[in-house]
Parts: sequence; structure tokens; C-alpha cells
Amino acid sequence: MKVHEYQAKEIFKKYGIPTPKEKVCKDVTEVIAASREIGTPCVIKAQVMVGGRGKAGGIKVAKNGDEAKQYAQQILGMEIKGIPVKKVLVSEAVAITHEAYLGIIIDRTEKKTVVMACKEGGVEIEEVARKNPEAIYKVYADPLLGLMDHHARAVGLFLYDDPKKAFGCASIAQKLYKIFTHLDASLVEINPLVIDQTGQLIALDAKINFDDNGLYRHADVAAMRDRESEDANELRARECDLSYVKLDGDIGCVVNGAGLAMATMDLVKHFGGEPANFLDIGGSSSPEKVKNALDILLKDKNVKVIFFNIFGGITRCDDVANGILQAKRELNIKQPIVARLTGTNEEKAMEILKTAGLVFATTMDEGAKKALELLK
Amino acid sequence: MKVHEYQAKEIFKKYGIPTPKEKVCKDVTEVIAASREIGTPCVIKAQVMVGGRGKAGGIKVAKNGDEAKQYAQQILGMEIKGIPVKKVLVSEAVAITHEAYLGIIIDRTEKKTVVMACKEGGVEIEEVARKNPEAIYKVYADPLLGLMDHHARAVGLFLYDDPKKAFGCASIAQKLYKIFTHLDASLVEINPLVIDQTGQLIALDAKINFDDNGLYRHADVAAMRDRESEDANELRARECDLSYVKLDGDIGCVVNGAGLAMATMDLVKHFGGEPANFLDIGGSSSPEKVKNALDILLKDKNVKVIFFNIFGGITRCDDVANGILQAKRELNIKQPIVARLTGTNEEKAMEILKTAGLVFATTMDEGAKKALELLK
Amino acid sequence: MSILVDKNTKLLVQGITGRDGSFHTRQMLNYGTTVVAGVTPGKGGVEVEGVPVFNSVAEAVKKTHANTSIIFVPAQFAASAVYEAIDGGIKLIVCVSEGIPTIELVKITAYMKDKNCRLIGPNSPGLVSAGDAKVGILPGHIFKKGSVGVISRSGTLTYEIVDHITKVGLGQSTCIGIGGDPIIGTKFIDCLELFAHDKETAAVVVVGEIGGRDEQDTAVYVKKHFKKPVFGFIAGKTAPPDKRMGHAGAIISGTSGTAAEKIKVFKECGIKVGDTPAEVAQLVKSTVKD
Amino acid sequence: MSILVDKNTKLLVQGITGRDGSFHTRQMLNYGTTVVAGVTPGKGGVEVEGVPVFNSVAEAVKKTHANTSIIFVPAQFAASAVYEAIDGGIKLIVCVSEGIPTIELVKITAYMKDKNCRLIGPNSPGLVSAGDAKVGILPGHIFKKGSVGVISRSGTLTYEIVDHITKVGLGQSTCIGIGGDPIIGTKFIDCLELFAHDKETAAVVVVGEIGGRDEQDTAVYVKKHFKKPVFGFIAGKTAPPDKRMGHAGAIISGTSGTAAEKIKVFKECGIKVGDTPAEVAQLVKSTVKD
Repeated sequence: MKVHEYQAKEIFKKYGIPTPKEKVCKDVTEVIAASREIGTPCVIKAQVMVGGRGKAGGIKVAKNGDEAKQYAQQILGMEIKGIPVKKVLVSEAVAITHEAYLGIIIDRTEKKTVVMACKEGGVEIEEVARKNPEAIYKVYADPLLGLMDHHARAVGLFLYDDPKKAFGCASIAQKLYKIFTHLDASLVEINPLVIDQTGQLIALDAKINFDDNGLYRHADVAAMRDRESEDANELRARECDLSYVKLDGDIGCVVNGAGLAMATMDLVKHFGGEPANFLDIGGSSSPEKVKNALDILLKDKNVKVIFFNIFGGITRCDDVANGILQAKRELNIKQPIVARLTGTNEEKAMEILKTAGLVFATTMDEGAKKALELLK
Repeated sequence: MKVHEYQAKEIFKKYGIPTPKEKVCKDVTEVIAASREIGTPCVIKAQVMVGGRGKAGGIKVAKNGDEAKQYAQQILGMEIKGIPVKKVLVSEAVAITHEAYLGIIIDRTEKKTVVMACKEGGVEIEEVARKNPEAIYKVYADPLLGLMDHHARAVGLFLYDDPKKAFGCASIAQKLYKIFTHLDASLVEINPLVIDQTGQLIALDAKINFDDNGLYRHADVAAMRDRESEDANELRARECDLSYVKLDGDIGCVVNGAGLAMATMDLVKHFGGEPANFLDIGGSSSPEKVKNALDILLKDKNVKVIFFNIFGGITRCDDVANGILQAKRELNIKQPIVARLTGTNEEKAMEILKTAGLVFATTMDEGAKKALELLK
Repeated sequence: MSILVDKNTKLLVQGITGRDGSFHTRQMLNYGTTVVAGVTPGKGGVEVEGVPVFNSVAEAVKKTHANTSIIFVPAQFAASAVYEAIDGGIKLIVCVSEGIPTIELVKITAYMKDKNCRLIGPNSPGLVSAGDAKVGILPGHIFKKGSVGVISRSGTLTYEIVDHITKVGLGQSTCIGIGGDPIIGTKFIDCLELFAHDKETAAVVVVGEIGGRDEQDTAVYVKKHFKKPVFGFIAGKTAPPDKRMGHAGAIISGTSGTAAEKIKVFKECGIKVGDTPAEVAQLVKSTVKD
Repeated sequence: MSILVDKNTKLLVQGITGRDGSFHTRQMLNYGTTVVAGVTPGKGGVEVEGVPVFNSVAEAVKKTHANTSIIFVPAQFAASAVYEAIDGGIKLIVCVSEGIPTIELVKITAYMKDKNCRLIGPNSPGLVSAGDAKVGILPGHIFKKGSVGVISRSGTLTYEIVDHITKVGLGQSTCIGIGGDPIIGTKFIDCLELFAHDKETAAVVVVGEIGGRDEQDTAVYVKKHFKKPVFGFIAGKTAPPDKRMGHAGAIISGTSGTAAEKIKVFKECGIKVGDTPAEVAQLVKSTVKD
């Protein structure tokens, strides 16, 4: 789960990481008031959870109140990478004398958390990692003891020659680590971490992604989810305990298991089609869940054909068949359905569906091909 | 550092360990009010930091308000093992159906924290450990991961057959462990841990000792120190960064180093005398510190002779000599002083002290013997 | 022969009294797995499918000498169950539970170091040594004793591929679902090291997917150290970036986690990659004679 | 020969720029110890007593190949300094700092496990291999090269006893102050194991005190395993119960920590116990010919 910059900064503040004076605003009136309170020049920053806000014109420095108003109108009306800007952050204009990068992720290979520092701020760290990996200084935290003092000092001393700044940075790194582990983050990032003209370290931008698996134990974090900025269908799928991701094609896929769901999308593409979605109905699928899955799938008006690819193990094919019947009855489905149901109770499923007007397939290759034919 | 039962229970409550309804009172009026609020019968418990309160008559069950008043008067006026009772705890009378012992200490040999459980409550656990060690169930917490769920359940299942009570106890054990590690305790103990007639687990008594070395990072705990119940001289010594323990003899000992200080006391005893105190002036002793040491020592009116036993390493004998001179000048010391100062700068020390009217010794045996002679 | 589980496996089921635990205990017994004990704290004394249930792993191991454990408890108790299994002396732990926070796996990994204990998963469908033992939720009927080893980050996709392999007339030695989470106890390479020494295994199929770089590391390892033929499949060629595709570990961040990148490295390192599950089976068939 | 420190010791001083650190660096250099580096974070680049100062242990070890470290930092930073030394690759860490919370030592002990690194202390005066190296705050002039090993929980009491040993005409191989805290890195038994293999050491003096039961365990070990003569002294015969006598570890809880109990077990296990420091030296003298 991602959160907005302003939300990440609220967490930063709670953990004692210095941030600029700033205020989140949802309309122009609030921006005008905030720019008065914070003073000008100030920075108006679009709150959208995608990269490249600056390049897209979503970050502007307002020299005075009029400009603040003008930019607020401009930014609050725009879309960035298809996402409408609903809030802006009005931030004190910091006089930057130095920029750096500081972030923490989990290193899947080492199976440890790793703190990464880079002497360039505002960079795309993955870009640096690919092109110039030696520019990134890495320190692995101890899994059980955490980011120890000497680990943190090493990070600080890498970024700054001045001991006072180095130790200030070390303290920020340890706070960042606390956020990461206390709140089950998957990424925390200060980019850029700046020094202002008084020599103070400030987190100018803030990014926190959370581990979805950890949300159950952080109700306050889960409450930060910006439901408005997420796809309504993906949200609803999550509530129904389904895993759904919308794509741009026209063949709707209903599959049990994430790997098989991806392989099904790939297979559709392999035979020249375009999958409309990723959809994993999970292991023990009740008829109700299958119905919900179809309901969500059909909200996407591009879907022209539905391809069921079920390999029954724990999932019982007869449950899926009953779900299809129920959905056809209740949802008034017009699109043709190709069903490949194999494994546990497949005979029962065939029996249930024999008069349902479906197209049947015994292998996933056959299923994908039949779905494609039905498009013509 | 020790704290009173009522203070330990405040901490228990903060960590969610169930305790009886109760109120600490400093006079009879408060006891009467508390017994009305809590209801009768209620228990009046003397708040003193020594064992054996019950046997000494410091715990009484009051059947009604009159008895509460009567017992309050009685207990608030008494001394237990020489300690005057300044406060009592008025506690709801719990109908006990089962008693057990639950405690955590550090096992110095294993270098780990250990949870101890015993099916008898209200026992002296060290007594049980000596006489019937197999009656104590021990679980070592993981030093880095803590008291894990299965550790805690094992403790609960040892004490109780009923899973509900066992898991309730497991939860209490984990809270106790949190107190132990969060607050740098050296002992936490529920003795007895009881079950009342409704089946609830309750910590009927509570004991927490704190690691003095950890107090610097727990200002709230340090503030719990009951200065009134401690020896004023020992308190003052602590503030002067001296280690002082009053004993019952008449030969005052001033020594650098804890081991040597004990050995000096032992030597005095060995030659037939009685040491008046343990006093370690520490490593780098300034003249000021020596003067403070003598000032504290002489508050004890039993002291007839003072024996300085200094083995100069970091401690410079001339510093000690200057401290003695300064103290003699400012404190009007009447008692004879035997000085054995050897090691770093001992010649300078002799030079400083040659006209000070001291008795000198070159070995600690000689010093102890001379101190004893001076008593006659 | 086979790897990890076989006729000597004495299985303990943690969470045996739950819906999934009891259902799969029956399935595993039906396959012929030796299930010696179950654990559900507080339910010690009952039986499930004829298997005695204990209050703790320590007690179960003491009474039944279980050497392998499978975990079916809900995510919020699963890490705790893994620690209990480690401390209880279990040598092979298979964690089926999905949804354990990743940071818990960081800690578990550190705790297991030097403990002579292996974890498979979490979020693993388990493993099957065909004809000998099934420790997991994989459907037993698709397997046939043979010489192809299978390692996969997935569940049903593995069944699909195994089914194809069986249908082209080959069988499997051991098939392991290593789990779909970002941090897992046993990786592709760990399995390959075991397959290298398993005489029964003639070839291995590696079923990867988007996210992380384990497939790349595996390919380099295969090129340098692994002598038997290896075949590959990567799911998620059509997956968009920055979206979690079901599995917590299946997310493309930047470029290194894409299917294209993984397939490229597989091919560079001499691993033949099938475009579809059916094709994988055909590739294996063309090389391995059972 | 000698144990733990000798002419091959390359010493690093953590907290070298502090009052105690700089003072004792000079004393150790005067004794002939090879002090190769100092560490004070943020003060890298300066020199103390001609010794280069670095910002981190890792850097100091890289540049100077230090193998031993002595820690002089204040108690609240001392645990952190120990971890840095361990991670920096130091093989022998001597922690002089007093006042570290006990729970930190529980963690440090667990962290050091399997790390091929030894901790002496905390709250240790350090150690001296007479004539070869002094790593600590013990006054160098009282030592004389010889064949008596000394192990002690105390500081000045050790000097007192060493002084007596020297004055009766004997010398010391290595003298170790193991520290006065409840949990310490290296205990009596650990030192005895090393002395057992040290040809130079003919006899060992064990200086114990009230609190804990290390002396009792040591006595049993001596009886079972240790072939050289051992002499003992226990401080605190007159100490009252439940009072901390200076050292955090010197407190009698119940009966097992009393001097009487310890002396009893010493004697039962064949360790001759001196009633006074002077008597200890006489006992050694009657057995050992230098």
C-alpha cells in the first residue's frame, strides 16, 4: 500500500525526522490561507502517488500569494499520469545547500533490510543502482538488533564529512529504520534529504510504501489508504478477498492461483489476444466468490469474452461451476464464457454446466484459442 | 533499586496485568475512605520493602470499616524489621481458589533471562530452589526475540490444566517479560498469582527490583525511589558517586575499589575487629570525593577509628592525602586515622601527610592491626 | 530416491484442528504420508483423522519423533508456529500460511542460522516426492514417479506444468513449491543443490515469475555449477509494473524483476525456456527419457 | 608464553580521545603494549599519544590490522562500542566501562555466539601478560614475569594480591580482571581452560567475591578437569545480604552467593583458600618455585 507524501511526512514527524513547515490543502482557499501562514516563496506540490510529478508540472514555486493561488488552481485541476490531483502540499521553500538520497528496503536476496545512501539527491535510485551501483552505499541492519549505532554512523559519514551532519544523518537513519520495522514498511525513502542554509538536515520529500501483509497489525496505517485514488474495482476485489488488476485488453480471465493467472494472461497474449485483467480467485473458492469475481470483471466494459481457467486442487470445480451458474442468473451476463475446469470434481462441474451455454475446453491452450475465436 | 508493592502494581496495570482493586493510603483517614470505596472485607497491607510482612503482622483482613480503621492505626504505627511503615495498601479481599508463583530474573550462569513458575504460591522461591528445585519450571527467553509465544504457553500449561487459564497466564508472562526488559528490571515477581472464584487470574502481590545500571534510561522509574525508606547516608553517598553500606562495627573503612573494600572489612574482622561500613571511593578519586567520603562515614556515631586502605593505580595517593588534610581541616575529625597508601604517588602522599598526625602502615595487615590497637 | 521428503518423513501438522489442517491431513494420509502428530495449543488429547493432537511441538516431537512439520495456522500466528517448530527440533518446516509480514521472515531467517533446520515457504503449496510422500496441498493424483525435479514459486501453475509432464509420459522425483513471498526459507538454488546429489533426478524444471532476482541468480548458478539439464518457465510476461500480482513477491519494481529480463538471463545461461506450460513439457520430453 | 595478550597484540583503543582513554593509552604504551589505533567517531584524523584516531572500528582495523580492542567509552555508549568491535572483526574485546545495564550483556552474549570473538568484562580492569603487554588500567609496576596465573572479579584487590605474589618472590604469567558485573564475557572457567594449555603457567590464583555462583562452578570444574594447583580468595565474608557491595554483581541473594558457601565449595574441591591476601601469596609460595 502506498501513501501520499503528506501522510508519509506526518509519520516522519511522529518519529522525530525533521520536515519543512508545510500544510496539506484540498482547495484553492486552503492554499491561500496556508501560503499566508507558511509565508512566500512557498512550494505547491501535487499529492499523487506516482513518480515524475515535477516533470509533469505538479510542483511549482510560488513567489507570492497571487502565484500560490494561480498554481493551486492549475495543479488542483490537473491529471498526472491519468491520476487527478485532489490535494496539494504547501511547503516552506527551503534554501538547499546540499542534496542526498536515503532509503530503506528489504533485500530479498540477502533476506535483510538494507539502508541505501547516495550522494546525489532527487535521483531515481533504481536507475542509479543499474547504471552506477558503486554510487550507492549500502548497510545491512542486523535482523534482530536493528540498525546499530555504528551502522547508522557509517551511513552518515558516507554522506557528510562534517561529523555534526554525519551524526544528525545517523540519527535520521535510525528513525527511518524504526518506521520501517515498527510499521511494516516495504520502502521508506527521503529523496532528497537536504541541508538548508543554516546547516540543518531536512527531509524535503518523503515516501513510504507498506507491506500489505503487515497492515492487519497497523489499523492507523491501513486507515491512511486513499480510496479515491485507487481503482474502485481493485478496491472492491480486495474487500472480496480476490486479487484483481485491470489491464487494457478484452479477454477477461478468471483463474485460481496467482502464478496460473499470470500464465493465463501470458497465454492469451501468446496466441495473439489481449488479456483484460489479472484475477486470482484464490484457493478455496465458494460459488459466491466466483460470482463476485465475475461482477468485478464485468465492470470493465472492454471485456468481450470471459475465460475461466481452473486447475482444481483445493479449489473444487463444482463450486466454480455453481458460481458461474449463479452469476449468469443474477448478473445477466451477455459475454460468451469459455470454461476450462480440470482437477477436483471436474465431472460434477461438467454435469452442472452442460446446459449453461458455455464453450468448453480441456486444456488451457485450447481455452485461450477458443476465447480468441469468440472475439471475431 | 527496589520499589513498593503499590508502585510495582502501578507498573503492572500499565502493562495490562490484572491486579486487585486497591488504593495506597498514607494515613487512617485515607484508609477509611478507601475501605468504603473498595468495600469490606478488605486487606490492609503494610508497604515496606522487606520480606515477611505477613508474619510480622503487617497484613490484616478487615471485615468491616471499624476493623479497617483499627488495623490501619496499628500497621501505620509499626516497624517491620526496623523499617517504619509509612504507607498501606487497601486492597479488595480476593476469594482465592488457586495460588501459584511466577517470576523473572537473570540467570547469571546461562547469561539469559529466565521465567520461573511454581505450582505453590506465596513461597520463598529461593527456598524452593534449594530444597525442591524440580518444583520450579524454568523457561529461558530468547535474548534477542524475547519470550516467544510457545515459551509463554509452556509456562501457562505447566501451571494450569485448563487451556483458558494457561493462555491467560501465558499472556501475563509475556507482559511480565516486557516489564523486565523495557524497564531494566533485575527481578519481577507475582507471588502469589491467584485465581479467584470467577476463574480470573489476578496478581495478588507484586515485586519489581530494578537494575541500578539501567536507571539512567528510565527517569520515571528512578523517580519511584522511596528516599525516606533508605538510609540517608547511603543515599548521599550515591549522589556523591560513592558506594557506601553501613554496618554495625566501629572501624570505619575508606578504600578504593569494591573488592579491596570488602577484603578490608573481612581483614578487620579477621583480626578480631568489627567494620563500621563498606566504602568504595572509586577509581579516579579527587580530594573532594575523599572529603565527602569522610563526611558520610562520620555521620555514623559508632565509628571510633578510621582506616584508609588505598592501593593506588588510577587513584593517586597524593589526591587521597590532600582529601584527608582538607577533611581534617573542615570536618573537625576527632577519631584517629590509620593510613595505608601504596602505589601511584605514594611518596608525595607521605610528604603531604607527614605532619597530619596520622598513624601510617605499609601493608593492609599492619593497617588493620593498628586500627584495632587504637580502639583499646 | 528423491529430496527433502520420502518414506522416512514423520510429519507433524501444526494447526491440525483447523479447517485446512484437518482436510489436508486426510489428503496427505491418503497419499501415503506418515502423519504422526498434530499440534493445536489447548487442544492436546484429541485426535484428528486418527492422528494424536498435542499442546506443543516439543511434546509432539518427544512423543512421536516427528522430523518434519507443515504449518496451516492463520498468518498472524504463523511466524510464532515456525519458531516453535525450530525450537522443537523439527528439521524440515513447510509453511503453507499466506500473509506473514515480510519483516517476520527477516527475523526467522536470522534465528534459523546455524540451527540445522530448513524452512520451505511461507506461502508454499508444499512438496511431493512422487509415490513416497506428500507434504502440502498439491493434488496428489497428478504426480507420477519419475526423474524430473520441479521447483516453483507458484501453486496451481505448478500443477498445470506437472500435469503436462505426466501427460507426455514422464514422471517426477520431487516437486517443490517454494512459495510466493518476497523472502522464503528455501530458494531455487537451495533445491538445485539437493537435486544435484539426487541420483533419481535426471532434469529439473524451474518455474519462476516476476519480482525479485532469484531466477537470475539461479540461472548463473546453473551455468556455473549444475550439470543436469534445466528447463524454465516464467509467468507474468504481460504483468504491468508496480502492481502486486497476487503473490506478495510478484511485483515488478524497476526493470530487474520483469519476465523479459528473467527469460533473457535463463537463455543466456543455457536454460531452455518454454513459452507455455505445454511447451515446457515438450522441451523436457525431447531431452529426458524416463 | 601467556594467554590472551602478548607481543602479537595490536591494540585499538575505543574512546581514545576521552580523559581515561588518553591517559591509559600512554600507560599502556609505556608498558610496551603495541597500540596501533584509536577510535572516536567524528574525531578521525587526529592523533593521541602518537596513535592515529579513526572514525570507526572497521576503518581502524582495515588500516592497522588491530586484533584487540579496549573500550573506555561511557556506560550508555559502551554496548554500542562492543557491537562495533565485534562487527569490525576484533578478536579480543576488553570492556573497562562500568555501569552497562545487565540486559545489554544478555543481548551481547547472544550476538557474539559463533562469532570467534571474546569479550572480557565489562567493568574489567583489563589484563596484563607480565613483561609482554598490558591491556587495561592495572598498574604495570606491580607485575613481574613468572609462572602464576591470576583471575579476579576485582580491580584493586587484584593489585593487592599480585603485589603480595611479587613480593614473595614469584612472578605472573597473565593476570586477568574478568569484571565485577553480573554477566561478563569471560568467566573464571574460560580463563582456566586457557591457562591449562599455557606452558608458562604453573599455578593459578582465583580471586572471587560474593554474588552469583561462578566460584562454585569453577571449583567443580577445577576438581574435575584442571591439573595445575589452584589457590583461592573470596572477598565479602562480612558483607550483609541484599546489599550491592560496589560491583553490580556483588550482592548476596539468598544463600548461594555468600562467601562462606563459596569458600566451602573451594575447599571441598581441593582449592586452598587464603584468609587474607597475604596468606594467598604464602600458600602459592609454598607450592610454586619460580
